[in-house]
Amino acid sequence: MQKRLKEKALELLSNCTVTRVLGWKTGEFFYDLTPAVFETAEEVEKEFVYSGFSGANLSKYLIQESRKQGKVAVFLKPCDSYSFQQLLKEHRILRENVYVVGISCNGLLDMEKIRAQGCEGVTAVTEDGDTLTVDTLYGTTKLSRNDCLLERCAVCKSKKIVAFDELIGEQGEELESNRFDRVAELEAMTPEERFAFWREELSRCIRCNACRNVCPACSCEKCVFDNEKSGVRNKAIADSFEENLFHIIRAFHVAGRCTDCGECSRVCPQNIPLHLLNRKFIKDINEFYGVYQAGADMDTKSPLTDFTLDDCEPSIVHERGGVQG
Amino acid sequence: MQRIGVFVCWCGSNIAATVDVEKVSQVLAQEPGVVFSTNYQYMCSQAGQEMIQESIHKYQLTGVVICSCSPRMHEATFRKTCEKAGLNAHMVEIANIREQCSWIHKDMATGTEKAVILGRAAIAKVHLNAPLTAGQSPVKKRALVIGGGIAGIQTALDIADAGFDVDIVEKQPTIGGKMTQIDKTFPTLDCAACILTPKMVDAAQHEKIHIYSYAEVEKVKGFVGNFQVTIKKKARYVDETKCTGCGLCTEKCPQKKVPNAFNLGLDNRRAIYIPFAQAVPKIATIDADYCTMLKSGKCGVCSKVCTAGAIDYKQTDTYIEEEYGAIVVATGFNPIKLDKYDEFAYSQSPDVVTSLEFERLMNAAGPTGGTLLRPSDGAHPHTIVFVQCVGSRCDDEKGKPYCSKICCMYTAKHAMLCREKYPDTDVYVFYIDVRTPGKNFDEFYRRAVEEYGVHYIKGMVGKVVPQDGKLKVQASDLLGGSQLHIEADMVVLAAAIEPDETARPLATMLTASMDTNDFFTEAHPKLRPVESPTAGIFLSGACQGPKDIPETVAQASAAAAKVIGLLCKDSLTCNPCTAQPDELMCNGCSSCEKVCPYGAITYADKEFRGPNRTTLLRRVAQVNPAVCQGCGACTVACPSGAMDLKGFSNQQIMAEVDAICR
Amino acid sequence: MRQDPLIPMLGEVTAIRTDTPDVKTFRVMGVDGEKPFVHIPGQCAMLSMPGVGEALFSITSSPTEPYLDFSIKKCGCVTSWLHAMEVGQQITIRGPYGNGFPVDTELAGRDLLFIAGGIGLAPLHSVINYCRHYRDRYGKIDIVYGSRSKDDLVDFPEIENEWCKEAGINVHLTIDNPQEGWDGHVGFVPNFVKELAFDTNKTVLMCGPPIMIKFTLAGLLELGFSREQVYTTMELRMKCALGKCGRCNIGDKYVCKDGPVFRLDQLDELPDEY
Amino acid sequence: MSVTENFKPTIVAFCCNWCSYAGADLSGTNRLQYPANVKIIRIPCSCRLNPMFVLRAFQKGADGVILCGCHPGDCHYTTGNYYARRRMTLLFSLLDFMGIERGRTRVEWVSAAEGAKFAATMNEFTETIMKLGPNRRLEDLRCRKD
Amino acid sequence: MKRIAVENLQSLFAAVSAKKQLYIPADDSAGQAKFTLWSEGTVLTEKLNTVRSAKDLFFPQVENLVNFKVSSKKIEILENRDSSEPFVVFGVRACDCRSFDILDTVFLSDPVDTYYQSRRENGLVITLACNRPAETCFCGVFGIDASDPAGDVTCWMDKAYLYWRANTERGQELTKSLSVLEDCDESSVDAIREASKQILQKLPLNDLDLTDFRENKLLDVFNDSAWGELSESCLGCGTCTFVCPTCQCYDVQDFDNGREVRRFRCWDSCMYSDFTMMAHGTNRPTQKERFRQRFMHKLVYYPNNNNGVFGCVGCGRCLQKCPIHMNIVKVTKKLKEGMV
Repeated sequence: MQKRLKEKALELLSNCTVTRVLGWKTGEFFYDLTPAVFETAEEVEKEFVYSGFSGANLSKYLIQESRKQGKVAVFLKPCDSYSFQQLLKEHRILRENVYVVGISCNGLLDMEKIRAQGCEGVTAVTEDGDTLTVDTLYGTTKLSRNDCLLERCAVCKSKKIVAFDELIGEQGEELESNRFDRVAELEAMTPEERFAFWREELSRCIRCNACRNVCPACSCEKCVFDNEKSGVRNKAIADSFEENLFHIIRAFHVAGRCTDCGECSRVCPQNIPLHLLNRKFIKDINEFYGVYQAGADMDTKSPLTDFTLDDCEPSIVHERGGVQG
Repeated sequence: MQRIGVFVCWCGSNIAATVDVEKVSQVLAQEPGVVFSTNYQYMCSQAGQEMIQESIHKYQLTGVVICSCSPRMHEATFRKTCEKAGLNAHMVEIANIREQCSWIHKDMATGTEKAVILGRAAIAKVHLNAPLTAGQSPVKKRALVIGGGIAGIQTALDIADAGFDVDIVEKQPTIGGKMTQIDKTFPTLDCAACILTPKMVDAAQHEKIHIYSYAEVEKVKGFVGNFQVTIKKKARYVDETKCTGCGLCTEKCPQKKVPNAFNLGLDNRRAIYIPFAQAVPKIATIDADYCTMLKSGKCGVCSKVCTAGAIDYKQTDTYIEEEYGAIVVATGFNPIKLDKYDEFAYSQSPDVVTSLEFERLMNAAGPTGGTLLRPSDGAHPHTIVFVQCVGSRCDDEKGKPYCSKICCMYTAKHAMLCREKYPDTDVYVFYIDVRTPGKNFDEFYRRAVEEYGVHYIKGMVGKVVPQDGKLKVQASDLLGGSQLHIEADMVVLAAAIEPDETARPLATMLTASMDTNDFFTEAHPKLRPVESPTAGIFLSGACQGPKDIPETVAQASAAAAKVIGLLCKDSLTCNPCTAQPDELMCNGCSSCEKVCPYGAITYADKEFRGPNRTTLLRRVAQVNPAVCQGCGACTVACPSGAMDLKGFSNQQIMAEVDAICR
Repeated sequence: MRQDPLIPMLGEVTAIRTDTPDVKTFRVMGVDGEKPFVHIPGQCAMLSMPGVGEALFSITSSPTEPYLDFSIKKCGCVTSWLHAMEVGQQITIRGPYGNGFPVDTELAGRDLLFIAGGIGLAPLHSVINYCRHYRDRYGKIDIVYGSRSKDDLVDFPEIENEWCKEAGINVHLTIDNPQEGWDGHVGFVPNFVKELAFDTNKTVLMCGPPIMIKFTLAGLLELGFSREQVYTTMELRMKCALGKCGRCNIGDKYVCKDGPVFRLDQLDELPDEY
Repeated sequence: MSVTENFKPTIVAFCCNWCSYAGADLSGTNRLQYPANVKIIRIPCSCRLNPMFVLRAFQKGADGVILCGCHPGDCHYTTGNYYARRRMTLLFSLLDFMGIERGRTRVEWVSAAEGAKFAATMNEFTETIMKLGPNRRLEDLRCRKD
Repeated sequence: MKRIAVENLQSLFAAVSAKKQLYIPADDSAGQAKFTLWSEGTVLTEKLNTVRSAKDLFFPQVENLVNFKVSSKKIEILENRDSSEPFVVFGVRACDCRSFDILDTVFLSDPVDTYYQSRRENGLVITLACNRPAETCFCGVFGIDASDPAGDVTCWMDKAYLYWRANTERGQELTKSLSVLEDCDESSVDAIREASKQILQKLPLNDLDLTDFRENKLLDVFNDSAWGELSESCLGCGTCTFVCPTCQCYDVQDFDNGREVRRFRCWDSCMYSDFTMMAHGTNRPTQKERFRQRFMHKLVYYPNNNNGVFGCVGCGRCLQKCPIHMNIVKVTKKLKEGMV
């Protein structure tokens, strides 16, 4: 795959289809790839990497990149293509300045999960089918690849690339996913348990804003939380309330726009399962207003900018049963 | 920092009885920015208003908080007051300490505490208020009247007489409405047709009036002064421009078994018809449900007999788009369906009729030619029982909770006419109460009882059983304390009236509000009875509530006066509380555009200063302040908070929240 | 309790003077009626209204006065609040911060040339009056002051009635555009400075908008001044004013601690990030 | 559920200007009683209610927040309450998901004619909040009045 | 030197905890280590280091400074300082321990930050030597010996024992009061240290050489053309600054609860777009300037003002946590390419 992508990047640059290529750049180690813009064949040859650690969703960079001079090529994995299309829908990306190379995907790896399985001082990971061979400063271990997938890949919702100019690899299908299982599990808990769960999770938040800044849906020119004029600027986690506020409002602002790309949870330094908040919204939207996948197409109205005359009442939340807390 | 004046109103004892106004003004004086605080007996009085104006000058106030009755009551008053003193009208906030405080709390301490909090919230809001100036939007000098009954006709005539164009949209093939079906009118007993038909003709001939008969309102967009209405002209399969109304077709049509709606199905008409002789416009209409030509393609008789060549089987619904400055709703009423009233045997015996059916049976142009005959056997009825309040003033699901208002009088009329025409008939009227407030109404009723010998019995009819060609009426006489059994030939039910079924969807289109009974809500029950709360929508006739003809006509003219007042203006002052995007924060994502009910939001590509002397081209939202009505849907749809609402800004509302929760 | 330098003391605004449409001068005293602290000309203080914010302002008054004055231009949240307040309002104050001008060392005995534009007079005002007070310690004093219009000259009465009339002080005023009732010089400060063709033996103290500084400096260099002769004062976002919060650095120097007064040759060694 | 003694809940009622605020006025005009804990904030339409305001109220010490708007179909602005309905449904569901008591938030459609319904709703809602006790799960400790 | 059997660690913690609050690195619900107030059942983590550094205990993310009560024209200043009690932090790694020196130069230089000062005075640091450093560790570059960290007390651990050496008077005082510790020979830890050194030498980032940064001119580094490329994908989040043991930028904010105004300070990040925002703009308008500020501060500005000591301790947290994997190692290597 790496070879095909590299060749494609070189081809697009050399035949002047594009002036820049957005991809992933090699790091100090095998896993610390950085999204980067490549302008020359030399850079591509030397530094372009595509591997199981090319997790970063590049679509958000296109908001800026598509507004620069010349056309930019971008490599989008299936879930990235949903983010891309959603941004197109919101007029954030200038489509004509982007050349999209869709790339099929068989799941990406999560270094945190590899470390969590007791691998310290990891120096190399080799993939061999379903097995990962992990070399560390302290020896070699074998792990099941499935156990090391990013959360979003473990519950992959779609292998379909929804927007592209060209494909590398096979076009995939939407998948039956059990991505809502964890949400359902939480729903089945008592409110006290749920409260305790989220308190524990959110109390770890350090308000680094990584979730927000990486999120393709959180692409506001100026976030309300950074805006003194909004009256709700909040920078610190001076109180547990502010942790709640930030994450509730963030989830609400991306509701109906979040494609469930999972970047928020991937980048959270505190491993807070932030995607669960977004997924709760997606699950509710699916249940209340019919199945909706943000970014799946260019036309369908987002559920929060739409309605039907016989939508359920907010009291459905009270009526859905369960013990009151 | 604003310089705020606080004015606490006693409203006589309305507020002062449960709110310590002195204390409220003292406590609020301590709030930041408050430079003057006082209380007075009636702030809305001349003296009160002058006090406010003097204080504005004396203390150089930049903001005013008035703790008084609901802003729905006097906000406009106080804004004007302050404006005259040189303060922007939108620097005034009202703390509602009457309707939402003194009137709902009995305890002085509680009321006072709450009044202080409400005052604080208003002060907190004023701190963030900014002067607002309203824009202007032009007025389209044309009115639409929906419904061509007496209400609609009167309104249209009055508006047209003032020199403005008016269109009437009537869903029936003819205008005239319910009044065309009525025989005589109370309390004068003059003939309905004699007074109505000239008006119908006037309307038809008026150069400023255009009648869209057999038409419905399909879509309404826009706002006061600038409504865009789509009118659907239903296919009547007759070319209106050619039909002379000779009526030959209606005689030759072989399809004779069509229930005559005009006579409430008491007789039959042809598939092509003119509802009645004086119909306006007098144009034939083909009833597509019955016409064999339209259903099976075989027949074509009417087409053959029509010398004008007006028949057009291929006609389709057509749509007309027109712009209006004002819309008058005159959709009228209908008697309720009585299928739920089995006890009165309405669906079992043809001799149990509604009052409106009875009206047709008495009418010279009716199915019986004006001779009162039993529908079942055509015999002359000797005993007639009138039952009042069928479905009116009802607690249960079947009927209506309200009084239908007109039944007492028309029943008296019916009873009186029966006795006059057929003195041999026994006439019984069962009533709960007889309500006759109106000029010459009670006299009229007393004549029925005293001069015409109508038997008025206070009591309820429990059951009507058809038996051996008679109707056995079981009833209780509440005053006599006895059970009555009457063998009647006819039973006449004074069915409750309800708004026309087209009113509800129309209200949705017009964004006009309705009460739970589907009557249109007036902007103020006493002071603005002919206006809907939605600007530019006016109410005429029974669509607003049950009323008789004189009332209807009065309201129709009143509505017309309001419309004329509106159309006289060349432009309207827009709502200054409009949405406003902060272009620097706008993402251009279109979320706001999608939720705007008025299409007030568009987008423009604009250049902005980027960092390091660069320029950035960005798509940003633009709000048309003439179109924006200030609902605020966009402000919440906007994720970046770039869209805010003037007068109800995020910061203002949050300041109120803060003050209340403090 | 150990009093932390971040904890301010209470002050009271005892007088407010409206200088221009957007500049007011506030006199701040301690609640005990005493001057809150003693400062060096060019130093700053943190003024704050709790709930509104805290901001750093140059002290306008001379240390020789028994009060602290601040000439403040309305531009942001805190300044708007200050402009809206009335006499008798308490605020909080902490300071003094920064290095100040080297009035008793490098400037002593020198001929001084003050160049100010608009609100840039505020920090220099303190020095000017200090020098006037210890007049014998300094040589000739020239003051070039310009603003958009006559109405935008901060504290014009004092300039006109005191500075202009004092022996040994030459005041050169200019406004950007001609105006009725103004018979003085019209034109921008940089050109005016060039026109005045000062002796190059003077030490220059300059404060004003960046664009003015840039062009005036070019003019001075043209006249033969060296960068070592020119002092200016900087303004950047500050929170602590103690050299700790990490905001106001230009390169390895903190404006709040190592500045705000810099000699131009010192600034040359720092990144152009201000 | 323990009820804190002398618990005086703060309840914020956001009312749309056209129906519910008028409904509240009507309940006043009819002298229908409801607890003084309820404080009304007038907004032009139920769709003006930003979830941020709901959270802000809880932050600053509200124990319950209720939104009243025109009945679906009766919105003065045609569609506002439909959007509000979706927004609040999803917001309430998320709050529930995070373990915040469901009873603390509510939406009720109150027309200008329903003064009695307004009063009854406020009585009922206040009772619910009394039972739930002080808001402890979505409060800002810095705002607690102790 | 003292020691205690690993299986008795809990009794050591209990004994320390009986005297002062004790923080140890323990796993949180996400399985990452965090300095946690010890109570019965809190178990020492197996992880090399905590996500948030030990600076949290001395310079917490949020702390109250003072309260104000404002009424009309009057202001009242109310004490609202978070009380600081004596505490012990156990398990600080060598890198974090060094970071205290760096924080000290900022907070304890005149004028002294008394909030930090009182926590430093109250806090007793027990370090723990590293046995299994990670591939991201590069403390050696800064002359830190992870096998023999500083602190009031230094500990080593092998499978059997925790070894304990008091370095300071305060450390000795604590040691004396802990009867659960038994004496042992100084040489007991030699093997551990040796094993640790072996690993430390093999660390992939050991070869990082920063001397160029001392020798190059500030302006040359500042104006290096590589900054644009290095910062192009930076998200502008604060992860690096918040997990960094030496980042100490803060913000002072007011919170008005309607009755009083609470002035607090909280961590801030020079990576944030509003960090230097003023009414009329910011002097660091793009992410490039903000990104450059952070690294210039650590690699040039701080050393310039502090005898060449770098503002980095090589803990490797930013290497592990940066969402886009940009970090000080990549930055230095890239910049060195352009240096002479």
